[in-house]
Amino acid sequence: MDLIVFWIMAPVSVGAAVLMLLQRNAVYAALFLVLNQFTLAVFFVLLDAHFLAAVQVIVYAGAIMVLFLFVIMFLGVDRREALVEPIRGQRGLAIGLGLLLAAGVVLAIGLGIGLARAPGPAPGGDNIEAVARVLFTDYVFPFELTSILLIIAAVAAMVLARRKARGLPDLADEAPAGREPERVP
Amino acid sequence: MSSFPWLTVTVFLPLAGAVVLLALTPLPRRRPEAGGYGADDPWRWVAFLVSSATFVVSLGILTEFRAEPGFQLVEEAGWVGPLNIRYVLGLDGISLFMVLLTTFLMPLAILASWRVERQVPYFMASLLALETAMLGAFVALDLLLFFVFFEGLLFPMYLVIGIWGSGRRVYAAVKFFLFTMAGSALLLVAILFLAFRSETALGGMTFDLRQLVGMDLPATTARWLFLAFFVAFAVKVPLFPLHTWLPDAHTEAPTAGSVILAGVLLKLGAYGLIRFNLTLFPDASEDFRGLVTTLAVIGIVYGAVVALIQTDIKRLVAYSSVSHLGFVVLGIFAGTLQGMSGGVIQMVNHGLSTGALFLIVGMLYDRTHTRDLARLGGLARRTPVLAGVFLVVALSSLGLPGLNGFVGELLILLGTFDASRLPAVIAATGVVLSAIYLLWAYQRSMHGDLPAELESTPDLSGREYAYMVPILVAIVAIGVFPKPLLDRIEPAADRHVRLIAVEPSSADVVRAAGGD
Amino acid sequence: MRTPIAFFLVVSALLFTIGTVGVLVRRNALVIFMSIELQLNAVNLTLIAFSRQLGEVNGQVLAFFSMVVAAAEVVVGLAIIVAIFRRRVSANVDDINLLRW
Amino acid sequence: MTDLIWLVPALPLAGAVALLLAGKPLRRIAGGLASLLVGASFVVSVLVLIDLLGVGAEERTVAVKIFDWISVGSFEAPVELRVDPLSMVMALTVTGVGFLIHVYSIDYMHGDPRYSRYFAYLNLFVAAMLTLVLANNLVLLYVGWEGVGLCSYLLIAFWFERRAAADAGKKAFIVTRIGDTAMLIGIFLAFSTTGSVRFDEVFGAAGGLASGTATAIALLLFAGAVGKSAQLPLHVWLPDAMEGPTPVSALIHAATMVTAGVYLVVRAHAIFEASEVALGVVAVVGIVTAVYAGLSAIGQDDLKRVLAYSTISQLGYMFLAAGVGAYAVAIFHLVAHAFFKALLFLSAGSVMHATDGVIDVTRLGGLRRRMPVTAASFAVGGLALAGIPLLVGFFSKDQILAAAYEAGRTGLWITGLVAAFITAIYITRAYLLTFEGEPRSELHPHESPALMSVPMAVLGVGAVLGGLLGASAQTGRVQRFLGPVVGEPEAHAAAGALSEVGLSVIASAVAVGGIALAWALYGSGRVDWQALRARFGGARRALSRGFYVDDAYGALLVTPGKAAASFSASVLDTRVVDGAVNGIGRAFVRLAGVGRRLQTGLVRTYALAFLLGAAALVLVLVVRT
Repeated sequence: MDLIVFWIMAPVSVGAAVLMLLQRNAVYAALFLVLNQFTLAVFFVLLDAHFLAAVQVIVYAGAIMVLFLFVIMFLGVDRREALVEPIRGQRGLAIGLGLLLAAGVVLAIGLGIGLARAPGPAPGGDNIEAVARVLFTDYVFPFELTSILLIIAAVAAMVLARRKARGLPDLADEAPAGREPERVP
Repeated sequence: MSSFPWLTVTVFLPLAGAVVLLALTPLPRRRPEAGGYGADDPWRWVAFLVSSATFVVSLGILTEFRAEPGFQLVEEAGWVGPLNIRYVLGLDGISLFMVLLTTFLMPLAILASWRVERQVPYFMASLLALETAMLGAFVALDLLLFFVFFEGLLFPMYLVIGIWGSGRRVYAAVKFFLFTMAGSALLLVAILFLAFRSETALGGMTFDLRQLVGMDLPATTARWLFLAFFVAFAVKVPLFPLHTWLPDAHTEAPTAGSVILAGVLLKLGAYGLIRFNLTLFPDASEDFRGLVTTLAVIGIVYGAVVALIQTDIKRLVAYSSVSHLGFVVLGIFAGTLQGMSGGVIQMVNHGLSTGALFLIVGMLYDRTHTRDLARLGGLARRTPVLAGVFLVVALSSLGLPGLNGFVGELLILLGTFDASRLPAVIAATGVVLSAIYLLWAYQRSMHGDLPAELESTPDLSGREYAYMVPILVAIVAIGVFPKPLLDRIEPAADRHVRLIAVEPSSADVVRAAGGD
Repeated sequence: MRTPIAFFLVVSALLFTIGTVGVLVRRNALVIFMSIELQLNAVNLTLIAFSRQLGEVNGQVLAFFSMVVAAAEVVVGLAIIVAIFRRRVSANVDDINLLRW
Repeated sequence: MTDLIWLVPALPLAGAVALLLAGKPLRRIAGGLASLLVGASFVVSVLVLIDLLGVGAEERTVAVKIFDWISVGSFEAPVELRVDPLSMVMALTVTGVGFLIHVYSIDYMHGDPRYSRYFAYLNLFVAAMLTLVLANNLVLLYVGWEGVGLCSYLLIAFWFERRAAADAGKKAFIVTRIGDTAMLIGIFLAFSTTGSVRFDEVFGAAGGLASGTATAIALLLFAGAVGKSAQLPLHVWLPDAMEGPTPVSALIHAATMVTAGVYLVVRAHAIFEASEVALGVVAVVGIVTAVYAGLSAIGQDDLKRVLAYSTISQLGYMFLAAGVGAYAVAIFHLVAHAFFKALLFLSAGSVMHATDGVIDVTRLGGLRRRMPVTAASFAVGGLALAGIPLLVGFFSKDQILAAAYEAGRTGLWITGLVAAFITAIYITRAYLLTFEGEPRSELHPHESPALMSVPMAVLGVGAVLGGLLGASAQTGRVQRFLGPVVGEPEAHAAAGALSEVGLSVIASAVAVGGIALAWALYGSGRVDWQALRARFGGARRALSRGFYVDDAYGALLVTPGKAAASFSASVLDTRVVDGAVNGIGRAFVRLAGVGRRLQTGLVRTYALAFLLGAAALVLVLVVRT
């Protein structure tokens, strides 16, 4: 059962990732990424990480990807990327080196732990409880720190993205009139 | 010994001030419409008060100091444990006056930059950060800690020259930066080499100067290390032929930058020669004495000769620094107590008189908007006080007895003469030349006909009095009664001289013979 | 039969590589960003797989933190993209090459 | 009272400080205050002198230490004053003449915009000069030495709006500093070989010095004296120094500062005597200068420049005396010269005051009728200078010539007589052209006010009666007083065939002859001196330019020096030294030019490099396991 789910999900996952890469339109790319993330959530379940599976769906596939889509819309939906690669050798080298990297990692996994080795026994008890216990005892301080990180990030985003700041020259305003953002109808 | 961490407080107070200044940056300006910063904006006052407070604290060091040869007020703490890099501060009679000179000049330099209008908070913060770095370098006893401070001062100085300078400021700043960086790269390598060496030689890696002193080095190794340290410090001093960054940096830097550069930064080179080259490699110092002395003498004469025909008064003063610092190095490497004491006190004197000369050049420039001597003249009639101040400072710089410059020059030449006569005799021509170029500069700016456009030049303002009077007082006080300084310098100088002076000087021989 | 951990790791490696290639070949800043997310997710998968292999939850906690950081990063990164877009009217990273010699 | 000797330099110093700092509020009383302080200094000196006379001749040397100044290791240079007959004679001369000149200046400088500043400098000068003569070690002496040089600079360039004055001041300072630096090296050598700079120890050790070392020290010190006392070849600054106010010329460039060199040689005579050649050099330089400057004086048309060259010439006389070992006589001539030369200068100043600055003798004439006091003063001073019997100059000059003769240096004696002859000519010429004959231009001179006349009268009395103090080289009061310091005057060593009286007669005859000749040329009216001027124009120009020594310096030293300096600055420094550095820099720039092509600015290129690294790392990892 386990293995069947995996073998269904793995091609879907990799395929979604590849398709994401091939989309010229950012919206489609985002949607394929969402699909990919759902498959990852399934993998998490298979690995008995129920809590993270939920987080993956809610935070990643939900919140973050919505943010992406929002920005895509904001910047204009139907901007298309040109297919011509301006940097000579970039595409070939990238794919070649990428394959090399993948091969290397797979080889390392094979050499390191063996491809067919069965996993250890599943931990008993409630995964959510276990995670919570560790998170709020051993890692409570980093956990609190993340809240600060998020606040800073939120503030930073506001500062960076706001249109006009008091006392500071507005970046957009300084641009010459002819370079106002042109919105494609 | 008192438990109060005098040195740490002195060193880091300015840095704290700089942080406060930066934090205060968003304070409203009083005259935002003018585009610049108004005269009564708070940042200048904050900077001035912080640097003055630092001076007051450093006076505390003076009261705690005893006239003994060793390091005092030592503070130690761990820093980078695995490498045994430690936070060790301490000072002796040599560094004491360097610290005092720094803390003394900084408030005056800040007062002198009241007219800086661009980016005032950042300017002041740079100056204060610079002060911390300089002070730290003077009191650090851990080699790596010293290096951190030594390098740390490059950046604020680079900013000060590059942002608030004049004319070709970026060129000058980059030149300054590259020269000193090139030297300190060698310094870092040499420090690391020493530390790794200590792991086997002393049974544990250390960067502590006091422990490294006792390390035995093969003669050849010591010579190479000496050269590495020497190049780093010779650039800073600067010794001929590594001096060419100095006229550019001095000329383009803003007044405060020139004052600090001439007054303190150059001393760091000479200080490093004493503190590290002589202390760590006494035998190699002995071997290279001839070379160093030759370079110093060339620097003295060469700097003076080139100064003779400068028409830019700031460049003239800059070249005079090359000449005067040659005296300092000459004294340090004379191998006599008089030479060493003279070298140290001359560092203080040069800081005061050349610092003051740059302040005066700044005042002249503020009034006339030119540094070209050909366009100045006759100002003594309109500005008698400025002329008088200029004259006193120029006389101090050319070594008139009764003013501070004489004490140092006399001791240096005397000490050098006692050890080796020819260098002293050649160096003495520098005394004549300095009279020529300084009086020439004075005459060209103050005497003769007054150009029509300078007819309404104002004399000193209250603020200008405030920063010139302390320097003048110090100039006269050291000239008339140098004993308090000499008494404190002498034990430390003696300790260093003993490292390199194998045979007693001829005067001492005579004296000993007479005593029998 | 339980799926061997190595399978997950291999999938993770593939996803990571795809993400890497995406970063390299795409020019739309947003898509590059998505590729980076893909890489992050791949790493999360690895973390959780190892966590499962070792039978403890520390790896999951680490993955959790990585998600938080990723969230923060996305927020700031997107803000930067928006700011750049305002200024240069482009989301093409090849247009942003001020930082060269 | 001796302990209060520090008051002597301190009082004028206090005056200088007060006037410098508070010149404006003190403006009205500046002159009075300054004169008063110098007068007080004089009184203290007199009291110390009385103390000194009260003790035995051998106990008349007292050292008063005031504070430690510079002391490092074995080197000690305290601020220590020396009270002995020599220093007291000098101190009395300085304060006495100084006081009179201060008083004279009150009226002379009246109305000058920098009135307070003038008196501040003058007071500072007196303080420095007193430090010089009272110092008990070479370094403190050097302090005074440089101090007077500074004041000389300040006062010569006092009217700095005039370029000539500013240049002259600078020249004076720099030329004397050349000598000073040599002297400084002499001090170092003395310290290096004797282990001290205190007079007692240095001079005490002089006898034990190797002859070469003693010569070196002596000649180096003498180089300082040559600079300060304007002897050949460093005399060029003194004639130019006449750009300063005339009382300054009287005080600094006639009575006191320029005599410091003589004082130094006398003070350090032990070292000079330890050397075989030093004294000879002193005597020869002195006599050559005396003749040279006397000839130059004949060619001067500017009254003050006549007096300047005259001063140089008389200083040469003093060095001659010192060079033949007649130290007391040298000092006596110094004192005598201070009186009559100050008198001459003050008279010249009086003329300037009356003629609104016209001082060219070819444009003056006939002033005696308008200014009888001034004319009489000048006449007395001139006669004293020429060495007419019973005036002070007669005794001192006569003793110098006698000393040279008795030392067996007949050549020096004869040359000295020539110099005396020339002296009589030029001073008579100056007097006749200025005060006698018909006025040669439309001037309306008037006699000077009392504050100027009285000091002149006092100095005149001194010039007349001064001889009483030192009528004979053996028995004169001054000479005997100085005896313990400079060695007792030697008993009459009749080395030559002529008796002392005979020598005096010859010297007097020479002086009278000179005066007669000058009168014949310039006063009798029988010779048209203006025609002579035109006829011997070349010779006159050579004389008036001091045989072109100054011009030679300009052509041989200053111009090439400037060229060398500008070569150093513009070629050597920027091209060679900085050029080497820039060359290295350029090489790196070229290298970097290749490397920086990698920095495309494209993020994706960088990321590719990133990936390259990552892949390489993974491969390494795999291969190793």
